[in-house]
Amino acid sequence: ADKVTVFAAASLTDALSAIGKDFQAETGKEAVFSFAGSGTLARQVEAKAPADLFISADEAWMAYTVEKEAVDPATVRVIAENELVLVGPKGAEKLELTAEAITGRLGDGRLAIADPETVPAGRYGKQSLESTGLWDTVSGKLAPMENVRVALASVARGDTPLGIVYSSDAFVEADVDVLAVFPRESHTPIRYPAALTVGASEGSAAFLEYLSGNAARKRLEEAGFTPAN
Amino acid sequence: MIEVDIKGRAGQFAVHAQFTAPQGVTSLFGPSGAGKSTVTRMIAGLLKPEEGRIAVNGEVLFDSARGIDVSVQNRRIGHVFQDSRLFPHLSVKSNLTFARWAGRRSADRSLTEVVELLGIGHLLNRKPGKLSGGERQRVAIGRALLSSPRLLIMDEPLASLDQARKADILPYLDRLRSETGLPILYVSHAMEEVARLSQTLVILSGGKTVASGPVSEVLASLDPGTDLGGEETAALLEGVVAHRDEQWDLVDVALDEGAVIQVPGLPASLGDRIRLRIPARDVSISLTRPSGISVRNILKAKVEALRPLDGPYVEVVCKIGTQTLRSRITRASSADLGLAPGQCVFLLIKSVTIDQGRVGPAFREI
Amino acid sequence: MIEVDIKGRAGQFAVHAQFTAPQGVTSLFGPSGAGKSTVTRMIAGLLKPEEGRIAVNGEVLFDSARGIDVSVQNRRIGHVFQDSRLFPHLSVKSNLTFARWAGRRSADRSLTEVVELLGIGHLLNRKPGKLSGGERQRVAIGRALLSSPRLLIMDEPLASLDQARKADILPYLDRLRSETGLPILYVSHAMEEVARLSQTLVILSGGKTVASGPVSEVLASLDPGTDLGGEETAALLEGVVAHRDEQWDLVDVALDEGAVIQVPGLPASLGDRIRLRIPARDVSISLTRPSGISVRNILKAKVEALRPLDGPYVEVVCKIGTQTLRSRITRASSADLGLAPGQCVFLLIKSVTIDQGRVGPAFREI
Amino acid sequence: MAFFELHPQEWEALSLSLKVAATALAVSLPLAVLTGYGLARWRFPGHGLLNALIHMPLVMPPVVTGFVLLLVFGPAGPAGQFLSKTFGLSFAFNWMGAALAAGVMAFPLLVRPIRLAFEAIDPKLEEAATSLGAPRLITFAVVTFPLALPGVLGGAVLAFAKAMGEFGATITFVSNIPGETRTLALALYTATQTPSGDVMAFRLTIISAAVALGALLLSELLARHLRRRIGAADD
Amino acid sequence: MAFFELHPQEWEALSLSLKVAATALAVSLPLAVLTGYGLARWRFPGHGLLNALIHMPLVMPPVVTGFVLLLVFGPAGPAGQFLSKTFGLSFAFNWMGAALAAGVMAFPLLVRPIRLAFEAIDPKLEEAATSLGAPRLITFAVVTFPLALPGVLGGAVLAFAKAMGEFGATITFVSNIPGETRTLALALYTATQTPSGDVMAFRLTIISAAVALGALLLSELLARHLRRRIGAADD
Ligand SMILES: Nc1ncnc2c1ncn2[C@@H]1O[C@H](COP(=O)(O)OP(=O)(O)OP(=O)(O)O)[C@@H](O)[C@H]1O
Ligand SMILES: Nc1ncnc2c1ncn2[C@@H]1O[C@H](COP(=O)(O)OP(=O)(O)OP(=O)(O)O)[C@@H](O)[C@H]1O
Ligand code: MOO
Ligand SMILES: [Mg+2]
Ligand SMILES: [Mg+2]
Repeated sequence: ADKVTVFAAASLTDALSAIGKDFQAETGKEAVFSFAGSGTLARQVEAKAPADLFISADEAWMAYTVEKEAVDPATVRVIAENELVLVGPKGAEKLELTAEAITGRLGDGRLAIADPETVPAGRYGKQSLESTGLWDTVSGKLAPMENVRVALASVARGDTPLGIVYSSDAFVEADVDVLAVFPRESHTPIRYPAALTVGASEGSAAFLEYLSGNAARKRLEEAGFTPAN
Repeated sequence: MIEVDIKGRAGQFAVHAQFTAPQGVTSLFGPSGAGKSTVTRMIAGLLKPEEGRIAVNGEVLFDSARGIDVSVQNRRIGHVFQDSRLFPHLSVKSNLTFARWAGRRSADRSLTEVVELLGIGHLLNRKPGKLSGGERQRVAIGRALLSSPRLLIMDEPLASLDQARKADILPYLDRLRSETGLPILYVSHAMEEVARLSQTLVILSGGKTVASGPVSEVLASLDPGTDLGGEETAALLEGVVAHRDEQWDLVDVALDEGAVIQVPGLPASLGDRIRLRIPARDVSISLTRPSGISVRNILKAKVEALRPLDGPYVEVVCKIGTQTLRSRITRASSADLGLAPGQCVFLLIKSVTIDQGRVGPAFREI
Repeated sequence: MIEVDIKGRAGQFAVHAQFTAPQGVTSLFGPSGAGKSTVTRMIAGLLKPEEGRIAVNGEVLFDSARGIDVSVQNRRIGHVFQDSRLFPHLSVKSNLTFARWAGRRSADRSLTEVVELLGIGHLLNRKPGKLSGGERQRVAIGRALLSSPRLLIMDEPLASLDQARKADILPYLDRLRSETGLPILYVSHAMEEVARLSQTLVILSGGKTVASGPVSEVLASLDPGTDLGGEETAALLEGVVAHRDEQWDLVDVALDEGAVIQVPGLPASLGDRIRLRIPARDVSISLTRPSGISVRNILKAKVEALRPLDGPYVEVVCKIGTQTLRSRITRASSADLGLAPGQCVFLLIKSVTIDQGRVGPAFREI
Repeated sequence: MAFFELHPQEWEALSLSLKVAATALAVSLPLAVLTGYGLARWRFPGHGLLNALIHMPLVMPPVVTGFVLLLVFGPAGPAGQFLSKTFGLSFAFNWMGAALAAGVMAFPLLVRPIRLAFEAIDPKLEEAATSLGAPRLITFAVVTFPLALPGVLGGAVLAFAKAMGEFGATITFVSNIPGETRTLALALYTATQTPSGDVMAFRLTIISAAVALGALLLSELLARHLRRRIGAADD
Repeated sequence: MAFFELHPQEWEALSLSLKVAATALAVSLPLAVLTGYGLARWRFPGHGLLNALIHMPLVMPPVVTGFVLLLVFGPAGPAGQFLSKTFGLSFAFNWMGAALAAGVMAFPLLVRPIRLAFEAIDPKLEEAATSLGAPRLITFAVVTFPLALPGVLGGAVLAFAKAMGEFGATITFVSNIPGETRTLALALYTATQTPSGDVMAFRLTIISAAVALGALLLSELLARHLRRRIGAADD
């Protein structure tokens, strides 16, 4: 086939779109992306969606598809990593990751975060808050959002004074500044695993390979991700 | 021929109707709320009787005993509803021809003829919404006429029509009946219309048929005050057209008893059997045969009975041979003339007051 | 007192109505589609005339020149619509009392009285949906009567009512008018009702008032064949109650010219001014004064004109003093009697055929 | 047996959903009746525009509507600031915001049947009421509105169902805060987004279905009662 | 000027949306008319249940409906396998699946006004038609249905709008594949997922709004025409 269908987590929209264009220019093969939440995509892959590749925003949903025998476990590989940051509106002062500092900055407002129960970004955020001892302080002041973008936008617009987002998100949003970075060890590693589905067409592996190539790594970096080693 | 013997109910209202009507026009008469519309609904198949039998021209439409219940659609009954029930989204013309294009009924009468009769030519392209009351009713009549019915049910069809229009439509119904033998079930409050038009009279009261039969018999048997809701009494005389005077446009009707009544402007041919309705209030009594008077019909008769009525009136029942005539005069006059049963008198009937009801040959055969 | 002088249109239909009616009942008469309902809609304020003026009892309801246009709500017109327009979701009782509880109109007539008059007591708790045609109309009349109107508009209110019911309601309207002075605008096709009930007659045709004025004058001036849609001609005689014969229940009405007409069963008192409607077809002509006859009213008169009518008839216009009486007889009889203008004849009027129309004192003052 | 007992969070979500949907319906109903009547009976400039505006939340993906709500009624939005300053009224991340989102999303479903119902009423009945002296408002209250009631009820059923199920605009506008804005629909979504959430999702589906069934049956009963009142049958 | 020209992907999304919504409407309309008529006129066991079932997609979060569709009509689902084996019909991750999702979601919005319209028709007119010899089906076609048309149109407007805007069930059932299932609504979502997508999102919003406005104005014109036909005015 001269087309690769990729089901990819929505947070990778920008980076993957660019990579897809490069890929086509280079190989003449088109990469078609279906961007949605990782959970939605995982279930669709499970339901035998015509996807060649599945790229999840976390390892849990990849594990799910492996367990359901929807992807080829041998092909699972991490293509990118990410960091978790605390953001505030443009020009806001840097912040210590302490309870007083955060509650002080929040005031009456809420802390925007992707939904800790449904969205991977939220899950990491909760882990970090717990391991930094902030959870008890802020758990009542969270504004869990449908996805990271909404959380980001709400900070950018000033609806919420603070938000927890990926560094990749903060990187491209001009209206927010990163106020603090959560320590790497405060959450399980944020990894974007990719794998070929069990029904992947021939030649799809080429794109999976391409994702780990230099050109792709550059694109991922441009979008604020940390390319996997 | 309509045979009806049904029991049933509409909500709380119980109906028990029983009558047989030979060919011709059958009138359903009774006060408001007597159940006239309910009975017509049952005959049309729109309301199912609990038990009984309905047949038109020998064809059984409903028979609870035999499990027959012909569908509304197949009863072929042209129904002029009391509320006209025109289709609001269709033009007058589409309403009129509805039975043809939607019911696949054959066209046994021409649209032009019906439209002309009813004077609705200028309305054909309008929607029924803004028609006047009488216009609506005329369209409804036309729609039923054009449905090639085997029975025409007309529920107070002329109530909102003016005299001229009525005078156009009544003879047409008459002709329809006599030419096509189409039985008509006619609901009306107007005794004049009823007597003029119908052969059979069915009187309904409280959901029950209190009387039914040939118009003359029913009218003769009834107490006008209560049964007819205060309507006037009349007698019906039958005879044969014996002579036509073309110069004066008069017709001589020879009663079976030999007496002759002159009727003006009657479109009947020699030998036709004719029925004349003579309201009691139009009959005067004279002890001697007057002369030099415009009254043309002066019949010799015998007083049979004097029946005092409400108020200052008395009804004088007279016999001309076997036929009965009634005269309604004041008690004062009766006393002045010294009327008594057995007495011979002269009855004066103004020719112009005679209602004309042509009786077709079909009626004779019954 | 109703003053109407309006121009306007309903859709394509142009209306130009112009009439003044003194207190009492004013009848709007005309064939179907003449614009009667349209004119009532304009008077009620439901349709705005393009120009003109409407006043009731001196109160201006509409005046395009002065920019007056009283709202429908404030016109206080009791409107009995041709289609009854009952509120389907309200009980009959709530419909009847609607003007009181929703319109805050005062109660100047008792519910019980109206309900009894109309015979709708057993319907009070029902919904209008399944009422019979006549029942609906009666409720609509009751609703209008109970709205304490300053003008009652009745658009063919009695069309679907039986004789007995009509006979109950007409005198009530009569009483209403004479006791409360409530003006009534009455739309009807039945000349009998019109003549009996009304003081003023307005004839509409093609949207225009072709005649209006006191009933007797309008009736006398009209060509019955065309203007009244084939309705029968009648003459109106006026006179004063001169004598009451209690024994025979007869009343002598002395015409202004000295002649006397005896009328049975008339609920009038001595001195009352009375109007009698005498249809032409009920008047016979004799060359000599007959005797021994039940006909009580034999009036000497002078033939003024002979007017040939359609068909075999001729209308003989006679004068009794200044008053006109008409007789409709066959051409044959006219020839037989050798009638000619100027001739003296005797007119025979059966007492029982006389329609009774009481004329209240108000009428006299005009 | 334990399967049939509601967990505390389920109770919480259920009662919150009912509160949100009921509030949304109660507040938007009068507005919808007014709008439906206006659209049915009045011709005014902007008629088509108003109609289009009302339908927008249907055409836009709910998330976009949620965003717009956030832009306008959020703590930083102009309406949000005005309302909170003037009336101390805040829609930010609380159940009232959820009700606002549900109300806005359900509004077109409410207005359309109401408008149709008003259009179907014979103005002749209103004429009759007016000629009997009833002022406009009274005529509306005792004639027009009762006759439109089946349509209003029909719209209310749709709107209530929608308000119960509204998800996208709600989660975007007021987020998914347990006890505050996590309605049944959001809880159900939450369950589906967790690899292990299937049982939970199933339970919540059953609960939602049961509530919907109850509401619908109730509305059917009401509708039948109404039809009887209008005289499809006597007493 | 270039701002007003549609990009190829926008064209793609727009035409796909129109195709999806039109198909959804065309297929579900006859079914909705039948259902609406049945619910309005027939009493049968399961009446309440059918009614509840139809409203389910409103009450459930769209995502759940999407999941259910995936389970039933997906390539691995029972209905999906049956249809693809017997008729070669597949709803899996293609535009027909998007139409199915849109149709299911829009169905209650379609049925309710239609049902109300049928309920409002005076059965006496149908009686008259039958007594004039019209068979049931013809009576329905020339009397009942034309009289219900304003309601049908009203429902169709709601349903079309909903089908244009449907997002949750669609992305869940058929994913977000450009050219195949990425409708305007999904494209709009995708744009919001891209930090650089604001302009794009704005443009798509405008396009959606314009389409909706067009559809609504068209429906208003049609409705006015209908009302005229029924005789609110002559000719
Ligand atoms: N809105 C309208 N548009 C067009 N024509 C109309 C409209 N309203 C009334 N008409 C026409 O005007 C004429 C007069 O109508 P109207 O209802 O006043 O008649 P009417 O005298 O009351 O007749 P009827 O005795 O049959 O009730 C009729 O031909 C009718 O069709
Ligand atoms: N479905 C129903 N439920 C309850 N009562 C009914 C129903 N249908 C008719 N009635 C009652 O039955 C009686 C007879 O009604 P019907 O319509 O047959 O009278 P009608 O003789 O045609 O009177 P009209 O001359 O006034 O039209 C009325 O009192 C009416 O209210
Ligand atoms: O795109 Mo995700 O599933 O927000 O992390
Ligand atoms: Mg009747
Ligand atoms: Mg009229």
